[in-house]
Amino acid sequence: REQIQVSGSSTVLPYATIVAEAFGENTDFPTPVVESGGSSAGLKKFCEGVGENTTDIANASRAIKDSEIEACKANGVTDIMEVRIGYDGIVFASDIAGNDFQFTPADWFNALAAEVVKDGKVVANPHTKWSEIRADLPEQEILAFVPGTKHGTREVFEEKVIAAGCEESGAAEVFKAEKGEDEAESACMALRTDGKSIDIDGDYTETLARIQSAKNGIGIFGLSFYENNTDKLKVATIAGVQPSTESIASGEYPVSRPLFFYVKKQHIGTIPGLKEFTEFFVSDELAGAEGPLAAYGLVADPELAATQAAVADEKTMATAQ
Amino acid sequence: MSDASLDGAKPRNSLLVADPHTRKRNAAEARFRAYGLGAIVISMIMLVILLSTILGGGVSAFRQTYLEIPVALDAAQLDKNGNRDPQDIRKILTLTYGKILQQALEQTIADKGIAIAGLSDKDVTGMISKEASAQLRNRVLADPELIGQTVTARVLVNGRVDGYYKGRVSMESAARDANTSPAQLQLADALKAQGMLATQWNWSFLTSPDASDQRPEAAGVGIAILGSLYMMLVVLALAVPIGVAASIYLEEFAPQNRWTDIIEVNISNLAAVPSIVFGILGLAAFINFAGLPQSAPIVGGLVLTLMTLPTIIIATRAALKAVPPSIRDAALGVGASKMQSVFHHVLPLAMPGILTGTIIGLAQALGETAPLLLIGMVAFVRNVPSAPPDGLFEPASALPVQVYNWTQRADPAFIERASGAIIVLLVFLLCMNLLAILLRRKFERRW
Amino acid sequence: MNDMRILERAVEQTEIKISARDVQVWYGDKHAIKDVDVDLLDKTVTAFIGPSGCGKSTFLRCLNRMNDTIDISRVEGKITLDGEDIYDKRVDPVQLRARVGMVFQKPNPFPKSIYDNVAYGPRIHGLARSRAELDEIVEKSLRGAALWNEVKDRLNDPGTGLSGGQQQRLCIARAVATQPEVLLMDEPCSALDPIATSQVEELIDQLRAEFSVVIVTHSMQQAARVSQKTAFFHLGNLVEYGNTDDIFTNPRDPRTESYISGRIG
Amino acid sequence: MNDMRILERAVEQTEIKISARDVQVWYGDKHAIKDVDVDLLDKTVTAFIGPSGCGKSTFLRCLNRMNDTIDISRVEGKITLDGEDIYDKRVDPVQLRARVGMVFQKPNPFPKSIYDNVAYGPRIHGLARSRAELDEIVEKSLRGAALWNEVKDRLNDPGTGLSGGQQQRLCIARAVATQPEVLLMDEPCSALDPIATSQVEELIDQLRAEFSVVIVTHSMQQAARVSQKTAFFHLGNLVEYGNTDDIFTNPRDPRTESYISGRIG
Amino acid sequence: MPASWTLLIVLALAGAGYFVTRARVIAQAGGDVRRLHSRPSYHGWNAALLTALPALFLIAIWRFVQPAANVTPVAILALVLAAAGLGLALMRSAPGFRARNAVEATVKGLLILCSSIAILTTAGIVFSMLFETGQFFRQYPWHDFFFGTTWSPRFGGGSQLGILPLLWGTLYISLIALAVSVPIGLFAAIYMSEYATPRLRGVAKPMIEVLAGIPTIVYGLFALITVGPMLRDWFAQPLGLGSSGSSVMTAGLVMGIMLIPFVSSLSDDIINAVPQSLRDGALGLGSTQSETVRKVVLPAALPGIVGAVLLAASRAIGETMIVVLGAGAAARMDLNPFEAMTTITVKIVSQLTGDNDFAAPETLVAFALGLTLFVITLGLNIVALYVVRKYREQYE
Ligand SMILES: Nc1ncnc2c1ncn2[C@@H]1O[C@H](COP(=O)(O)OP(=O)(O)OP(=O)(O)O)[C@@H](O)[C@H]1O
Ligand SMILES: Nc1ncnc2c1ncn2[C@@H]1O[C@H](COP(=O)(O)OP(=O)(O)OP(=O)(O)O)[C@@H](O)[C@H]1O
Ligand SMILES: [Mg+2]
Ligand SMILES: [Mg+2]
Repeated sequence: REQIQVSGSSTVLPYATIVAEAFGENTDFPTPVVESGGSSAGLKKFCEGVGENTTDIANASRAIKDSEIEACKANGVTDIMEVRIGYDGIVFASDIAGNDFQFTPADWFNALAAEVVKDGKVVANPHTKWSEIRADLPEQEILAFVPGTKHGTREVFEEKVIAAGCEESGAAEVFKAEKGEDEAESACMALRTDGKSIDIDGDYTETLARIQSAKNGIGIFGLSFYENNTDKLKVATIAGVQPSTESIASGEYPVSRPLFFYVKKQHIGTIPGLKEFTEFFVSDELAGAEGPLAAYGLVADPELAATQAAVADEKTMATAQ
Repeated sequence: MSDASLDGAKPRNSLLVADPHTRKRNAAEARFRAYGLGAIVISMIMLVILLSTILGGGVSAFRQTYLEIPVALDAAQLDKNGNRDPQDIRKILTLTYGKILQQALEQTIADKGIAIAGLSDKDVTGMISKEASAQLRNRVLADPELIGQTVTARVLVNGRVDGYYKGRVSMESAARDANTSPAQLQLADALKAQGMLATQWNWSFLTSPDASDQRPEAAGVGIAILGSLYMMLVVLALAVPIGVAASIYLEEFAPQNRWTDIIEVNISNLAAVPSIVFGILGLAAFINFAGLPQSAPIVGGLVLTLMTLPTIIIATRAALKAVPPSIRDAALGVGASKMQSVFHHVLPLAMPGILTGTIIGLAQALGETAPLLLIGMVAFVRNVPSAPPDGLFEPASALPVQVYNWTQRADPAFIERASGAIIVLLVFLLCMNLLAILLRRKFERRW
Repeated sequence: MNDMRILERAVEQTEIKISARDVQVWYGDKHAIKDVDVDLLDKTVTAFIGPSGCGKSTFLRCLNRMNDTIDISRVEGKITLDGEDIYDKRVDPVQLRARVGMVFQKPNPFPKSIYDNVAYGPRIHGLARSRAELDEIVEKSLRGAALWNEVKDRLNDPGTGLSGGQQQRLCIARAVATQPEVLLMDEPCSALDPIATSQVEELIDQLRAEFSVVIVTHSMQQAARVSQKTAFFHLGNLVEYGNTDDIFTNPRDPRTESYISGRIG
Repeated sequence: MNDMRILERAVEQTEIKISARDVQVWYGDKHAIKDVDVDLLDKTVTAFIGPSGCGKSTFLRCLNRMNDTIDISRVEGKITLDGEDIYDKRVDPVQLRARVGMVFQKPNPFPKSIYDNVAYGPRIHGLARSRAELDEIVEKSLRGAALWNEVKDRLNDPGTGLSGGQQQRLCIARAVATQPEVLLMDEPCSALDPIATSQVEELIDQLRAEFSVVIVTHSMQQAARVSQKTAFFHLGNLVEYGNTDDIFTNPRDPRTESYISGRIG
Repeated sequence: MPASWTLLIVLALAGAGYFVTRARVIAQAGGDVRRLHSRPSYHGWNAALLTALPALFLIAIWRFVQPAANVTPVAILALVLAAAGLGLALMRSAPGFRARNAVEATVKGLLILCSSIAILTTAGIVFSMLFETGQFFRQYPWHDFFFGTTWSPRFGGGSQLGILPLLWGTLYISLIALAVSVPIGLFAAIYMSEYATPRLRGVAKPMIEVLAGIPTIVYGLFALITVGPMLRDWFAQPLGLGSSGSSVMTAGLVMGIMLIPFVSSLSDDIINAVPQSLRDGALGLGSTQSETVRKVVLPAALPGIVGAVLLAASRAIGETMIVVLGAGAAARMDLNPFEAMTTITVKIVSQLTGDNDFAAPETLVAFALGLTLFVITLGLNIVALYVVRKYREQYE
């Protein structure tokens, strides 16, 4: 096999293709083949074994799980290099012609949770308008397009927005008191199913299309997607912070997640250009704050230098641990 | 309808006026006919609506905006050692070429005396597609002697500017758009006025490979066409003969027993298996077990073959069943073997049904993405695969995959590309079906 | 059974049921029926005779517009039923065919049960008010077609599982069950044994009391036995038409004579 | 033409071509053929007569195993051709059918051209070495079946576009063209006019010189004219089998007598 | 590529075998082909098959068992095999040799082989999912899966993975899709085969077939952007049936459109194959054309039509994109057709292509869903087979 095979997350896909394209243009190696199919499928293929017909790199919008490392090991994939390429910001946006929103996580919890606390009591979520939650929010039907349960973004949304909002609003305390520790946690993250919160199993383009056919909807997007569609979408602030690569990199904007790729070290040397590609990916010219990836919406990793060093040393996860 | 009263002798009615019963039946007849016509009209209207949305959104993908500017290939930047050593020139990355192009554009703006209020550096840099620097680099690598000269470069412009000339982007939307600005569009207008910028027929959409998210203007369906073509070759070469053979066996030769019932149920059940499950099978059987390469049209073709087989078999069996037994008897009666009676008489009569199955099966196979997800064909591929048979084993994309990928991309310019790719896909399909349709017409007869 | 007795039955009827004038039929380029003029009488059995391929079936199919179903066939001329042009635009061929029934040359039972085959016509025309009435019609028709005894125990078996002659009788029963005014029968007895044949002939004779029957036959004896009028076709032409007695005893045209005496085919 | 002269043809042949012993046929539960024992002679025309539905076609289909194609039919007993059991496992029914040809009761031409219909058998059996030879076979067969004159100008027209009687003759020509040793003809003349009938009868007489012919017919006259041996079936039984002369002049079984004299059907 | 060279040589040998044997046997018969048991070309074919098949099978088996191994010895073995086959064929060729039977037996063998591919595929599908399904049921209780009425996978564990809402959605959407496509398709087929002029039919049929070739994403977007809002604004909201933009109805309708050609084209072929004599029989009794169609032609064409409908139903069950965009992703059990629901297939795809841990039940459930769906459709197909058997009307 001549070309590098990359598989995995569709969130990382755009960045990986930008890099692959540049790699193909600027080196004598063929352009790597970048598949998309989700982090899970990508890692699964990655862990299928070692050899020509297995992939070399798996993109993931989350860290690899221990169970997955085990599965990898069982198939002989023992030396895995973990590379963090940066962060993906998650933003709330609505139709450009609609109202402006300034949210707090608590607003989202109160809008979308299955059960909320009203006057100290746990009740099924009664809210139908944003203004019912907080008077200074616009009087607009609650309609949210949240990523479906297949998306990694959903996990981030549940943890960093809904669960955080649960704490922030004090509902967590009440839940704990009423249901106990374990139940409370899942009660905090359970979303309502009465059609106010709509799961999107497709991707951001679908969310965008849905907002265009239901103008009062608010969607959850990746930062890069929003940045490419600023003429159609209006972004909301969270806790008063406007999302941008800078505010996310600095940690001011709370909702983001790291993006990774995993390299099969056992293929370095047998697959031409694998090491070079990995280094190329994390080089300052590409993954740096001024590089094309950042221009496209990737939040550059402040610790990029450490990553570069680790890649140069071919540090595997085992050696790192 | 048995309520018409009738006493002994029938009244003798005129033929020219329908009696009530006949009128009722004729009304039913007319309704029935109207339903039929209505069904066809509905189908046609739907077809027209769908096609017009596709065409409306997609034909513009076949046109593209280009900018022609003189570019000074600065030797100091491109060949620092000055010895035109190809190795050294290779070391210069596209970034440098990007800068050169930017300088060239700035130079042009200055030369032509174009002054636009609020024109930022970013607007000027962003005007030219990132693809252009790669093209320029390749041009220089192919002919190092160009270094130091001033050449005329025909470069792609940014997707937003292109969209401006296709009506996708307006001054108002540009004002809100982070990736362009009214000033940039004004610059484009100014360049257009100078005759340097034009929207032209775009062959490269059909020939060039996919491009990354940052350069929608450069993305094409070349590799996808090849990949689909290769896969269809495999499907055609395998699914049709195997499907027809299997149907012939089951319908004409197999004894009627439990075993054939199992096979029969099995086949119709396979038709109901979601296509992605065939992807799971393909991954397990062809890649992990048989060791075929990933992302290769051969695997895609095999998976699609398995997926198409039930369709073809069901259609073929239905068609074989519909051939009257007297034809078989006639052949057997003159001493033809069962095999001969089938191949000489029954099969030709069943041909229309077989071809219909093929048309529908191939249409499905050609448009399918889900199973390709798992065998690595939903991928970003930029290297053109070679000719078959070797090319069958090299990575390629496919048309529906390209559509699927492009509809997921953030940049709205890809929507237009996706529609364009759908047009290509439909044209591809029509070409493929044309032969089948003509053949079918030849074989159709009533007896 | 094998006599050639020509019954001295008077042809009292003079009322014209079907009249054809200058009828031409083409199959593509082939001119299958040429200039046929004929008046078929009411309450009369008319026999069409003539060598195979001379156009008997074709002309028969013109009489209830069954030729419409053959793409390449084209009919010209004028055919009237009770004085009304059946090729008139306003005429509903369905109504026409309900009044002019047909038994085809090749038996074509529906792939349904024997009962349903016979009950088909009465059902669509609403001839029976109740199931019992329908049963009655079916039985009567099957009896008339001399099939009842053979199939009475298997009325629910498919009609396609019958022997050739049984299928033929089934088709006769099917046509009779719809009670048409004119019954066109294309070689209805070709696959029948002599007994069955004579039973069908009896049926035809009964039908004559009320209806008009046209029968195509290759058996001169049969024509002589059942028909009052005979038409002799040859190469698409109606050569001679007249009282059966006259045609068989005293043909005017030499071709008729040769055919009857077995010299031309 | 309409005589019932029974030819005084000597039945010299004694060589047995087909011999059936204790043959039973069931269609599902229906016992269609019961205990039939018969020896069909070589170079002889045997006529099967009997009322419609008595099992003539069924028995005929047993003789070249065409019954194999009917799912629900089941054959028992032993039938030999030239002493070899045709229901033996080693027997290739294809080869059997090439030797024992068949003309079906309902004409079933292939939806191909007239020429191809006739040429089909010779082609698959390799009976012609060249196109010219094939043309010759086709012409000879069509002439034999008395169809040549009617179709010689339209050999490339579809066989399904012929008249009923023409189709029947086409099927005869098709069967003859394969030159079988035994020819089974199920009512081959039912749709033919007297002249065509006599021509086909002549053909049968010619074939007898070399082959063995079995013909099902409802016409007693025809049986008398063409056959040397006659078998009378009734309700699935073979009632009587013997020289045609004897059967018609001096039937032994009362049922035969009644049938011939037209009393049972 | 030595493999392709071997292939070419084997095929060339087979071709040579055809001509040589054919010529030889003609010579043996002294030029009179009538003395042969089988036509000369059968002798030729026999030789060709005998030469090519064993060698090709060897190569194919080798390719599967030992994909990367050194091919030279195998290639040589294959060539030897081919040569041996050719020799055998030549040796056996004699006027009396039953070449036709030999060829037909071989062809029949090949036909059986082809039909067994269906069985192999089924076995492959079951095996490729069995292991993961087992894994799933080890981690998730089976009764919760089969009888659970909630579907809500979670990343952190504690998912509820009941199949019932998905099954309900699958059936509901498929039913609506069939309710659209079967009448329209059938009427279109009837019109094309019974009423339309050949010209209209020649145009309409291929045109309608284009509907089957339009990528499903186009239908999906059509559902999402056009049909969904339309149904919401014109039906759901005025009727007080909710205000969901995506609904079972939307997906069903749009999918129904896609499925029209499956029903219409196949049925049209089958209806067209019903012999004209049957129509004549009915018309001759004075039935209208529609009565002829309904009472005679359709029953006679029933098995084929049921096949076509089954095919359409199968596609409906297997469709993803239209459901995702048209019906949404919410797993819900509801009678209201204007509510969002989803299907098993959609969830198979989304769980398989999601971001979950690939060894967690949330991903493995896809396999369990797949296998369950497989069993369910198997049941439906058995019923369909039974129905067809019962009502089949065999003409002639
Ligand atoms: N396919 C079949 N299925 C069931 N019963 C059948 C089938 N074919 C024939 N039969 C029955 O078997 C009996 C004998 O039929 P057969 O066709 O042999 O009669 P036949 O003597 O040829 O009559 P005919 O002179 O009318 O052609 C009949 O009662 C008939 O109904
Ligand atoms: N569908 C058709 N297409 C073309 N030619 C046809 C068609 N039907 C009949 N013919 C031709 O028209 C002529 C008359 O046919 P017709 O069926 O009327 O003959 P017929 O008198 O009924 O003969 P038979 O006694 O053999 O049934 C014949 O030459 C026949 O070949
Ligand atoms: Mg006729
Ligand atoms: Mg019979």
